[in-house]
Amino acid sequence: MSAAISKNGKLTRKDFAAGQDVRWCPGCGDYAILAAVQSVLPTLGLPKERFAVVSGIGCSSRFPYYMNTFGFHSIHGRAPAVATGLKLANPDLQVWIITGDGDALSIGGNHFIHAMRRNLDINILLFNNRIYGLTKGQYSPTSELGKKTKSTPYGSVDRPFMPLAVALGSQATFVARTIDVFGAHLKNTLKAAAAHKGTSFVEIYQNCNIFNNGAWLNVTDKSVRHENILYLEDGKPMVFGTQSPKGLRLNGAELEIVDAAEHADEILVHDAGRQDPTVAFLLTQLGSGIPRPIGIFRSVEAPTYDAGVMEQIQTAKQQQGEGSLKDLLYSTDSWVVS
Amino acid sequence: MSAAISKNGKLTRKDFAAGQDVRWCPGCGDYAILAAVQSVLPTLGLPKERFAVVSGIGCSSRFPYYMNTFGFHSIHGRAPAVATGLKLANPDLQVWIITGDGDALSIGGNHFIHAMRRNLDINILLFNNRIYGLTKGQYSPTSELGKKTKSTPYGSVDRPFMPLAVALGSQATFVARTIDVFGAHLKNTLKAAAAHKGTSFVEIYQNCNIFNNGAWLNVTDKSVRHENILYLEDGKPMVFGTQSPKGLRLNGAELEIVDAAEHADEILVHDAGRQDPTVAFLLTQLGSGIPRPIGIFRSVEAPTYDAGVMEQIQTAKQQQGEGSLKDLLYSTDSWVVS
Amino acid sequence: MESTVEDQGTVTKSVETLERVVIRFAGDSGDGIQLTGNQFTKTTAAAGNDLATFPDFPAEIRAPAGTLGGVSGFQIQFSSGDVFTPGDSPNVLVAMNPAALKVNLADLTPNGILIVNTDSFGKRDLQKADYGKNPLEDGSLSGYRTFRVSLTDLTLAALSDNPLPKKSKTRCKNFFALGMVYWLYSRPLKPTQDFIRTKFGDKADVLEANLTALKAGYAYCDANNTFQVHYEVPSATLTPGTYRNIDGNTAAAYGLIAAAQTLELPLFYGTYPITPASEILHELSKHKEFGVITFQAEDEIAGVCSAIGAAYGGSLAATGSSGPGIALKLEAIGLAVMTELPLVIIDVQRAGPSTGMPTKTEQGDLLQVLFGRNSDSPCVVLAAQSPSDCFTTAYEAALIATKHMVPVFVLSDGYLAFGSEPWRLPDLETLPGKPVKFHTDPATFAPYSHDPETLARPWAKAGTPGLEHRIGGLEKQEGSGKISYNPENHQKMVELRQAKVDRVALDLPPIEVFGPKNGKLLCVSWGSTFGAVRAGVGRCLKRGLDVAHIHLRNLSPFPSDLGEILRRYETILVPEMNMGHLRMLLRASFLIDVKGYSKIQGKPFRESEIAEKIEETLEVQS
Amino acid sequence: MESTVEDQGTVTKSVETLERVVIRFAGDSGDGIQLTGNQFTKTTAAAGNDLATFPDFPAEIRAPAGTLGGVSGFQIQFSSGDVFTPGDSPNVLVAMNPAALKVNLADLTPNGILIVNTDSFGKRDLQKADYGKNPLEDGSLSGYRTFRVSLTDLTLAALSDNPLPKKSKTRCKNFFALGMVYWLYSRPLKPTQDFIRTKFGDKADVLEANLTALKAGYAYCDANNTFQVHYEVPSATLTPGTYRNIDGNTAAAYGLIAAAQTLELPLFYGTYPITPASEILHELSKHKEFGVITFQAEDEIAGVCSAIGAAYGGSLAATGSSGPGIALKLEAIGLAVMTELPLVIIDVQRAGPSTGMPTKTEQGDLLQVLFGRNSDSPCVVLAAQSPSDCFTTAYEAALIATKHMVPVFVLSDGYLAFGSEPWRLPDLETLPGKPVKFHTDPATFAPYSHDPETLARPWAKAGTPGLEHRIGGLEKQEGSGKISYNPENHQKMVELRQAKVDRVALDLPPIEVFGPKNGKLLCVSWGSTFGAVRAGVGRCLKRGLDVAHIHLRNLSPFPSDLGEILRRYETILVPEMNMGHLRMLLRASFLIDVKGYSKIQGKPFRESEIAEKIEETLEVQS
Ligand SMILES: Cc1ncc(C[n+]2csc(CCOP(=O)(O)OP(=O)(O)O)c2C)c(N)n1
Ligand SMILES: Cc1ncc(C[n+]2csc(CCOP(=O)(O)OP(=O)(O)O)c2C)c(N)n1
Ligand code: SF4
Ligand code: SF4
Ligand SMILES: [Mg+2]
Ligand SMILES: [Mg+2]
Repeated sequence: MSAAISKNGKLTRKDFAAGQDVRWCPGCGDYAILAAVQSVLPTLGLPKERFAVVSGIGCSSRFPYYMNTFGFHSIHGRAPAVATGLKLANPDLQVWIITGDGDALSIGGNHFIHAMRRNLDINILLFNNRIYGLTKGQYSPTSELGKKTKSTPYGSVDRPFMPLAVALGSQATFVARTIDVFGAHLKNTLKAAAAHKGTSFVEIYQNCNIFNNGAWLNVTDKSVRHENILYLEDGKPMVFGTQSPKGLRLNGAELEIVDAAEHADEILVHDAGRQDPTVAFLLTQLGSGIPRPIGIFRSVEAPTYDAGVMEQIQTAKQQQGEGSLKDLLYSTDSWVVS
Repeated sequence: MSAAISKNGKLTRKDFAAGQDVRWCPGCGDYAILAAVQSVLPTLGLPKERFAVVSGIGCSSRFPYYMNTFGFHSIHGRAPAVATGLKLANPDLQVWIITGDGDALSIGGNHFIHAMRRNLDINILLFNNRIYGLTKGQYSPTSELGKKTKSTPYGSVDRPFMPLAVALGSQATFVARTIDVFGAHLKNTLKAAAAHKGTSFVEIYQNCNIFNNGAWLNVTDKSVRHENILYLEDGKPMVFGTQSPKGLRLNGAELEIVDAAEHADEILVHDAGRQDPTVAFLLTQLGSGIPRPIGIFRSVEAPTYDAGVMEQIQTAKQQQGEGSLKDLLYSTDSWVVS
Repeated sequence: MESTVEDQGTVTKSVETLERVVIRFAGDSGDGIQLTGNQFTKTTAAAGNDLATFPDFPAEIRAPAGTLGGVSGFQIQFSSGDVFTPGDSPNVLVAMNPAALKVNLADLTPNGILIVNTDSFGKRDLQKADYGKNPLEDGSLSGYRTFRVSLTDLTLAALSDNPLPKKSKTRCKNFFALGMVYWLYSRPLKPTQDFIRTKFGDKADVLEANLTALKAGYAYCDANNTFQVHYEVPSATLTPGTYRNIDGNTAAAYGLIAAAQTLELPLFYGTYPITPASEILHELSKHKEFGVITFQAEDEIAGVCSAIGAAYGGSLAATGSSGPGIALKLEAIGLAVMTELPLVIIDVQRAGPSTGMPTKTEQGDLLQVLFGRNSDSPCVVLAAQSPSDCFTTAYEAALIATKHMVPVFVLSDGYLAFGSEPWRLPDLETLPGKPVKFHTDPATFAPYSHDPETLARPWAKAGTPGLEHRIGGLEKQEGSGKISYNPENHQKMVELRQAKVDRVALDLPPIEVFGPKNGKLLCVSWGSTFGAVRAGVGRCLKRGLDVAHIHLRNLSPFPSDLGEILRRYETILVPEMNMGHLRMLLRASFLIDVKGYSKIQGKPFRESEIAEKIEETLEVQS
Repeated sequence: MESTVEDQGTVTKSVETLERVVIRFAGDSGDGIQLTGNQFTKTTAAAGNDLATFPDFPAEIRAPAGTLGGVSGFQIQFSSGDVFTPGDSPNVLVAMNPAALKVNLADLTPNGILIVNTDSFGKRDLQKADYGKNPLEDGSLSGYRTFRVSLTDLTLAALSDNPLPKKSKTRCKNFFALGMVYWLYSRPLKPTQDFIRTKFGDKADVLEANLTALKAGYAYCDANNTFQVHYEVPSATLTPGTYRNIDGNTAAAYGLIAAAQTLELPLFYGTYPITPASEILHELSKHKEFGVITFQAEDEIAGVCSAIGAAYGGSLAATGSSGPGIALKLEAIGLAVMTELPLVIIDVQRAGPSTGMPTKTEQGDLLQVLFGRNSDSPCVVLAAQSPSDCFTTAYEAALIATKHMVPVFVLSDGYLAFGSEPWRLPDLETLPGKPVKFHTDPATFAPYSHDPETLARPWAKAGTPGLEHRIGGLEKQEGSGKISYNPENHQKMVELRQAKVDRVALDLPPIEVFGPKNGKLLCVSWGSTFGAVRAGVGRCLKRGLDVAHIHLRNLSPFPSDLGEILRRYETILVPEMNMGHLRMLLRASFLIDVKGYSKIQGKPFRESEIAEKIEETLEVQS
């Protein structure tokens, strides 16, 4: 986002809460994410009218109704496309896309990868609950292999996507992961996403307590999470676990888990700004096992699509002057009949 | 493909040529690929009726008409979806998808990534000419940044996909690259693709001499190609260039180009079978520069979607017996009125 | 048939006989309303009544407890006569909380029976339901026979010996209420007792608690003067046969499976979940023992394309969705038209446009399925008239698709999908249709030649030796199937694709007219409005009005005798849950000034609305 | 206006005056036929004739040289009177090779002028064109005035001094041929000489070669007895003004740009390439100096969705495609209907169904754009009648969309998109419309309130302080815009969306009737059939037949006086390039037994076909 000056330095969380009743199931992880977004937005130094929230269809995609900003609850899978038009029409807007694992990666997969490729300056929050919530519990493209759901009573036979890997394979410039119940981490991640110029992609582990309760227990459950989570922090070694801390080290181009103390100097040091996406990609491959990295995997600068579009228009106007309809129509090929 | 016995050991290239006049522009790279496919298919030990060729829309997608096999020229971008139904309906078929950079990666991007994820046992040949041929020359998602075309007279402002990286980000099990004019390499790659169980993805650099002539000159031009191409061969070090051979070595998780002789032991040795996709991913990142790797980047075993589907059906039939309509309808909840 | 009431005790109240009753259970979505309704339905079906039911879910998965948005309802009409709909206005409303009362009270017939759980009318409860004053106290219930029952407390009291925690005990109150209603309508408890035993067999305390609550509800009425009378609804004179209760989506799934068996084809269903069509996928995915392949694709386009691929591979191929998903499939359905492959497309319509009101019903997709493709791209269109008819319609669609090599739409809607009714099971021996004969002979094979009778092109399964051939979306030369830009060939093929659809009319039986064979007014219905229109016309006929009814299962092509029949009446009235789709088609086809009656409110017509409209139309006319 | 013939030499042949001429240039796609045709067009336009042109491309990008599939054609009709179409049958055919002769000969009028390049009739050339015998020798050209010209050799001879290689010189033969035709119709060479100078300015040899070839062709006729006569077609009495030649796609692009200027909105065009609509994208992408944003999306769905997003952001938003792409956009267009955002959707129709014959024309999408969405989802539909009318239609569409906050379709087709005609440029001062006024006042803002006159909801540009609001595809409460499942509100909103479209009729001028104001037969056309029908009716009127013509630019809503006008004639005939779309709509709306005339061959009606059909219809009638 271009650094804009807030007209009103005193925005609070309340300013961002819309009147409409929130209609998620009691206990749904979406509530926590809503609260986090509502508390981060007022801190970004932009007046309220500069925010737009665009979504597709799904439980998660109800989000815009609960935000007192400009909001567009579009159709299933198409939020990135709608957001593209909106952002190009008004580049001053800070556009947030809210989407689900089905919305973004099933029906919306194509728009998702193209958003990454184009690097439009928008922020995409994918609420990954590994299930289709709104349609009451079919497996999604992030559901684990063998998942039994209403549509797969015998277990699914297709491997899940790793959303961050899909994003990196499509050249994402900002890729992060956080968790619904990790309030502070979530907020910091949202802030970093907002600050990034280009498409920021944040996967948020979200619990659907109705149709897929506990999908993320191994990273949210208090008794195990500190053992299982790898917090990615710039400049810090990739160490996880409290009992007997372990670290990640490179063995050729593969990651190895080693004792953190014993191999202290060999432990990889995180650097989200690395141009080459390979380490980030490596980390995404830890998607389903332990440790599970959270934080910012990658954050690099690249030209944004919207800036490119605007620049061409400005250049054209500068070089040719504002277009004149008269000149356009009454071209050199015209003739006069009198 | 299941190892089937050919009913007719004597199939030749001619058996695979359909009557319909080939209607590509004279000089188009598609001709060479057609010839290669027609000469590889008879060697695969399958009778002719076991082949099906499915395509979308584009110059490349005219392909099925020129093959005397079962063929389906479907609609733009949807070949993987059509092929999925066909393969599931008749798993004995060896299904080849022919697609273009627009067909597969623009409108068909979603089906493409899901095909990779599911690992259906099919073969996808993407004719990458970095342009929309059939619609007469708009830029495609593989066109280089700044590309001037009919639809981007001021140059494109979006970064191209690296097709192999998109595939790997979506968990492709077989990923290769070859070039229209490299007859032998092309044929060998096709054979390897056919032999792989699961989704085989082959990017074929193809010259569109009408709308994007010379797009691949730096790897096809006889005067430079031997300097620029890195041939990936299992068990061989990653060395390229004839004048002063260079090699690739790992520096942390990044690739470095070094003098091949000087650093002989440190040069990476290719292994397409590596489970971890990271080295393959690293190699895809060389997508636009020099050296340009060709050959099989990755080829690993994984359960296929079709096998999973068939297995569940067999198990269900074994455990429950062939379904009986009577039992299904006249369930325990029925009652008799007399 | 089970008809004794177990442990019934002494009945001392008076008994009245009724012909027809409509009951609505309503409560919070957590109150087990759907389960209660289903139990009452099964018991009533087993008691030999004709019946129809309709559940009304909240739009939210789990709306906040106690709010208006969270109210779940279940309505049943049962009778000793014919039942065509779940009924207009309930004679009995069971309201488990204030929100349920507020949402449903207006529908209750004047002087109807209202059972309310007084224990849920605390201050917070009233607030959540947006009640300023307590309706139990402000006289607003005076027009009804209100029974204030302390349902929660009575349930807890009955379960005082049970070790379950209070919260779990409270959950049993729906069985207490059900017991009361069973008493009121003299129904046996046994079917529900059996159900409870099967369902909670491994949880002894829960099992016991539910059984006790059910009996307690029954006994409460028996012992107490709550109700002065109770009622009997004698069994209906149903056609003999085996019956089961079925909803529309399950019926559609079964119809496809049955057709696949008849045609001796593997069934392939490629789809993407969407309300209210997902249950077809859920049901089909259970039946791998029939070799059914279900493919939950990445989107609707992939769903239908996979089905088209499967049809090329020789499967009975089907896809299904609701309106927005059907819109996405339209381009690909054009490919099926062009490649002349058999395909069944089920559209379970919902209220639109766009996302609309996904959980509500509508008939808004008729024109979309007829015309929503580029250029002339004709398909066959059938519509189901009742939940069980979804079976027959899906079955017939498969037969037509494979006979003529053409895509066939099956229109259902949210009302049919979730509604249920007793279904007299078909005699499996006499189901129509025969195994498909694929083309296998290379010598006689021309992929785009056409059978002179059916206008089908040969179905040559991909994989058949010697039949290698190419199909696709470009125009093809009749016969050879080569790509053709020949002008005359194109015109011929466009006409042929239409003629193929038109041929289906030759196989249709004559239209059955309900009521006088000619006269003043004819009501024409299609799809799920059948029940309300038939019942509404029935009422009017009883009152001696000059009105008749025909119902159209075939929307494309129309039956051949349709025009002739329409012309026998002075006025034609088409009630539709849309702005007049069939009306437009009839006007265009027959140049008759067809009147429309549009109800576009996300809910079906009431029988009385139809009857009133008929009266009004006849008055204007005379 | 330039009208002297530069370096013209002495003209000694006799001169005849003609009112109207149709010429077709045909050759291999490598022969420069389109360039030749365009040069002739410009020269003819500058000479003050009325004219219309139509290019006929091969379906392949570059079909093999010399084959039937590789033939490229360009037809022009020019006249001193009115011209409505590129003409039925050419009076002159220039055939550069045997394939071009074979494909086009049947169309040449009996005794028409045929110019053939005899140098391209070698054995191989004949084979490639599937000629068994040499048509130059077997008498098959006897019905025509055939001029056998050694075009290649003559060109080479003329260029003997030029240093270019032979192959390049050979390529100049199209200019030699053009020179001949210029001579034949007494046209000046200067416009083409200017063009050659501009185009090849930096390649002296090529420039010189082409100039020489052109002059040589002219001189050849002059010096030689090839033609006995040459012709003059006097200039037409065109309405005074500034003219330019324009094709339909360029005109549509300009129409959008002009509307954006009037409305003072930035123009956003989100699309995906497809034949025959891509050129709109190409043209718009050139005009960044107008602030035009073109977005080549990943597919059609993203194209239309991006436009919807841009509309929410306050742009004049448009998208365009052809039939199959429009089918893909239908779901999203429903979202535009539901969110009541302004959107222009251009559908350049092509022959279908499915992929069909992409390079051929058809009018098959009328019903698709009207009805191809789930549930009642009304849009405004306009159709352009000629290439230049694509400007006006796109312009009007933008005005309607922003005035009523509604999606508006513009129907064009392949024939209009590629065809061209002289266009009298509009007076920019008097273009209708005025700048859009966005809603800005928070105090009076209700996002789903509706203007009583236009029924538009307020357009509040995302980003406006104090107007934060949410829109989406779920049904909304009238006024507040909150999600609503209220039954009455839904019915109200469905009706309101239709009423909004219907309001457009209030602004329409009365229909202009061409011919008698009542009588026996009225032809009704829409879209690109305008020209053929107007010309056909014109011919019949000259012959004294009782026939009239009206043309409909507005298909949804219809103009209010349509029914009244239709009822003034005994018979109504609707010629359409489809199976009868408008016919069906008129029958349904007005209960009149409208007759249809369907030509579905990928090519437009001929004027003579219309005239014959009129005669036939009148005969049957009497
Ligand atoms: C075109 C279309 N297809 C299907 C649907 C039905 N549908 C709505 S949301 C959804 C999936 C939701 O899953 P996800 O994106 O993971 O969101 P969640 O509800 O889990 O937050 C589906 C299939 C729809 N609304 N529109
Ligand atoms: C739904 C739809 N949209 C657009 C088109 C137009 N179209 C046909 S092929 C094509 C792109 C072709 O590019 P590519 O896939 O790279 O194939 P190539 O012609 O270069 O081999 C497009 C846009 C179409 N046929 N259908
Ligand atoms: S269904 Fe799941 S994701 Fe949806 S609101 Fe309920 S808990 Fe949340
Ligand atoms: S346009 Fe390009 S890709 Fe298409 S056939 Fe011609 S050369 Fe080949
Ligand atoms: Mg989800
Ligand atoms: Mg291409």
